Amino acid sequence: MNGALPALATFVPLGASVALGGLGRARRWFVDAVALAAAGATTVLTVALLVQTREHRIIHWFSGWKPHRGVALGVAFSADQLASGAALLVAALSLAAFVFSWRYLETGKNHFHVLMFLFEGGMIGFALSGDFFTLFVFFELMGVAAYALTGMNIGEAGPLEGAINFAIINSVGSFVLLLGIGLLYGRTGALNFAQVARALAKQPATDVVVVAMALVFVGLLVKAAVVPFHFWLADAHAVAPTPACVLFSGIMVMLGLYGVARVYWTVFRGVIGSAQHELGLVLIGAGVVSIVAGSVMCFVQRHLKRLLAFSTIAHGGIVLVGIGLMSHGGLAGSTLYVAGHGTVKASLFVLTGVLLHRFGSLDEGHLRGRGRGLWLTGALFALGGLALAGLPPFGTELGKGLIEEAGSDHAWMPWVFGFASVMTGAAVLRVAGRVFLGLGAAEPDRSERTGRSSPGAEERETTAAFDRTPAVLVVPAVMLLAGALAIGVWPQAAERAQVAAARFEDPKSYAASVLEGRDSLHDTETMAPSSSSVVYGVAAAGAAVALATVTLRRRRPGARMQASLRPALAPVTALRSLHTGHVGDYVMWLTIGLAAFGGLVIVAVH
Amino acid sequence: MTVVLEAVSMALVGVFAAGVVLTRDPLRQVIAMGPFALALIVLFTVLQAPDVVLSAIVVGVFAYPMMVLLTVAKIRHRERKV
Amino acid sequence: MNPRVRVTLFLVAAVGITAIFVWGFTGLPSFGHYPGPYGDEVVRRTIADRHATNTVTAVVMDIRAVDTAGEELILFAAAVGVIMLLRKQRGERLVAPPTFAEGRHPIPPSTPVRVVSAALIAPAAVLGLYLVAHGGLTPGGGFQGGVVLAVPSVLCFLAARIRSFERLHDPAVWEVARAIAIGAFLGIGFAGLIASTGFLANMLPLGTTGTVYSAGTIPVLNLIAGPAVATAIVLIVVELLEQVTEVRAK
Amino acid sequence: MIRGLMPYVLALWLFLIGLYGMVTSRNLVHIVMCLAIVQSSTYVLLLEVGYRAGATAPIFKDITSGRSVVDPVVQALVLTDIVIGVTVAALLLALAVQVHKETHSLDPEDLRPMTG
Repeated sequence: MNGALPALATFVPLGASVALGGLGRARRWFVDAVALAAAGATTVLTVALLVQTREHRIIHWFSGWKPHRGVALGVAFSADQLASGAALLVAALSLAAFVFSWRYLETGKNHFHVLMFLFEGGMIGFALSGDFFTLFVFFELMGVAAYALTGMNIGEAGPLEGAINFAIINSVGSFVLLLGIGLLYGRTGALNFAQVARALAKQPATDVVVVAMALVFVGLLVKAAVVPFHFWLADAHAVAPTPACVLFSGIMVMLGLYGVARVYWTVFRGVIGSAQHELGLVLIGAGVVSIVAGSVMCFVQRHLKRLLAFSTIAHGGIVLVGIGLMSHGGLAGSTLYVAGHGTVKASLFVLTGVLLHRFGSLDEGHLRGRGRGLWLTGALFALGGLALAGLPPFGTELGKGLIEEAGSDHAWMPWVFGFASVMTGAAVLRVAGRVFLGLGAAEPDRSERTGRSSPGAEERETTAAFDRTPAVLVVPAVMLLAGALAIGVWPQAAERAQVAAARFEDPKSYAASVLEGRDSLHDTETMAPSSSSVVYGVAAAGAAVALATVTLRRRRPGARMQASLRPALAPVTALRSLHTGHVGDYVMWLTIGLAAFGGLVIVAVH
Repeated sequence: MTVVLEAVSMALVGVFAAGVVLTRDPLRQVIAMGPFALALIVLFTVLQAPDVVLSAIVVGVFAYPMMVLLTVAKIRHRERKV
Repeated sequence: MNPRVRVTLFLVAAVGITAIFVWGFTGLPSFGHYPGPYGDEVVRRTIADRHATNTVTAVVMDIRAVDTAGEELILFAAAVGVIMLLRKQRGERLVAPPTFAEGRHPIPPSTPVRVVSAALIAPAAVLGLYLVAHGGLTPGGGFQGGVVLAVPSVLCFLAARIRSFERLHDPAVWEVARAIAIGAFLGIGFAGLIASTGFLANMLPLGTTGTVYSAGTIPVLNLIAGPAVATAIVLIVVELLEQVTEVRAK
Repeated sequence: MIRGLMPYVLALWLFLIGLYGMVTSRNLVHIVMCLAIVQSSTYVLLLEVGYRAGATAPIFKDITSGRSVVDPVVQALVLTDIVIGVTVAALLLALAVQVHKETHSLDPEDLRPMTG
């Protein structure tokens, strides 16, 4: 069994990238046609992968180096339902990004397309990789392409600075990951996930394995922008070209979390043993911190992309909590949440791009009332805000409901999730009200200004006519929201996700199918998402609307009101002041996070 | 003998790395990279990795200094003009 | 944040990281006692099944060839990224300094520099080709040789007039060459998928151990990796050189 | 015990001293070179875990020799790792050139994309 699909799904976009790189003088319509064809083909391949992995995993041994008597020397890609699902999400969002950039970006040369395909192929390879070092290589490939994409608008300081912070922090993260891989190799002599797991099972769990696990996790959590490794994300997402943002927020960040789940369940599960619950609590703790910090930071932003970026940090926290529950229900919920959130967030970025295309600004105050005529964009934007808040029947609500059901021991969970939903949803709805309905005060306090984002400072990413919005720009947003809806209303989604997650969480079956080619199916108990989650979802969406309405009152709160609020807002001010934009600070926070996370993991395991 | 060589090359790598980091001016830092790269090359030789040695040579002697020097040259050129 | 606070916090974290690492290192096999067995298995199998002598190259170009494909693509991404980042912006034009208009350097190299550079071009190229061609047998290979193959371009910059240098280094031509080289690497990958057992599978006759064309696709991939690396490095260096020699203004 | 441990501590030292340089740096080009120091910790660690005292390089003249060699796999990994380091440096330096053009500074104090 040496399925070709995993290799094809990865190397078709990469091949397209190389081909376009050789066609530097080609006409733009030709480049777009090739790009759409290749992106479409990749989507078809990943769909096929998802369909074929229903029954069994698909393993691809590169260079034909299949394992010999249970010893794997070669490099394997292993596709199961979750890996294929991640690859499909990458491919679908890439396709949407290419459709959007068809009329949106008109920057002459085809560098953008070349880098986007490298980015896409890098992410798919990352999702399918079954080998530590190959994971690292694809981690770097998607990184390098993403750094370059972030800095694409070279006419301004912001994108360049954002790209620099992004590149430096992610590089340090990748070296932490590689140090962890080095320690594991030193202990086991293997790089294949299944092989490492087998080698670890033969010897008692030693300290080095725990340390290596902590390092591997931290490297991946940097990519996942979990607090306190998150600083680069808001800088990079705020300035990157919109089609790249679609992929950054929609899936790249979540792939870091997917990586954590992947290596834990295939490699470290057997070593951790009964300490699994405690280790899960560490992940849940990191997730909750991300949820709180991300939600608060999201709400106080007025730069649209930066606002959406912080909301991604909060929602990533929800996904991490689901993974930290260490159950198939939690992981299934996280999976559905990634799909639901990814499509919703991508469509919100697309709509933000429409605003930038039309008005050349991303500042909430500056855009106030200017979107009045754009009823379709406005309606979609508001719908995206409600979907972000978890309004049933969007996929976000289904995923969150499953996580809550799986974590029913934790009574706080609906409240914390609700906090993220309400704050991020309200922030988006507030923007919608201000931009498309002209609600709210004319010009909020200057103190709310975000750094240098003075109104109208954004460089237009396009040279097209601005007086109207081409339909092609809005179509991807509609399709993406429809996708989020489809995930939520598909009756089998919860059950299928749980079956897939249960198989994902079975290290023995994984090792057997990778090393011996034996794949076994077994039954899984599945549960329905908690029935109260529908109520929670509606309540959260309602609360988000209410909160947005309150913040959009025409009158500013009186002086006495402001004075009484000040002590309550002190932590928020302190939190904001930590986001300094200084890369030295970011590196320092990374080391603090590394020490703290490493220490907590060690304590948890012992 | 090998043990001494191992210890000395490792100590040199450590010391010269600190030298690179503590040299704050990029142009001087490129110079400080020289001994560091050399110590690293010796260490790789001691660790029996000739392929890595060749890579470290072409990178440490040509690719890396070339890129940094060109960057510094561009930036100095601009600073002189302003 | 105040630099002193930043450094203090960093040092606190560094103490913690040190403790964690040292604690972990105690679980590693003592230095100099690599236990195997996988490395030894790799050595045995690459010699027996692939007729390779440089087992490192056999790992890079056969067992873990997909990592090398990824590596070439990363280099490709960086070269495209550098060209994109250093591109001329809209409304920007070239302001040639007077010497440049005459095809000279702003700071012309002295005659000895030019002579030595010119004299070294051929040896550098030969050394690069040697490293690429013999990578499967002796230390060296596509990457090392590829970087050396980029050296003649820089020497040419020093030795020749800027005009001649630029005529030899039209990025459009080099971009096509780079696409062909990397495309060939991936092409062999796809060929392996179609004709044999997997992406990048070694499907050529293995030949006699120790000769230049032994070990199947290993030397072929090595020969392709050389130009793939060289073109990418040349494009990066030419882009940076242009930054130094050109003056742009809005 | 200590002798078996110290070489690994070198990797830790390279990692931390490079990070220290990045935390205290006032120049982006300096940061890029500190990043190279941080990365060198990965080369050193990988080669060390594959090292076997008294063994030779994993390169053979012919198939017959059965001598003890060091692990070729880590060396292959380091080769890839080195290339990755160069590419990231190239990209960062290009970004540095352009950001200096826009802001006339390479000091992280001045290069703040957004705050708050």
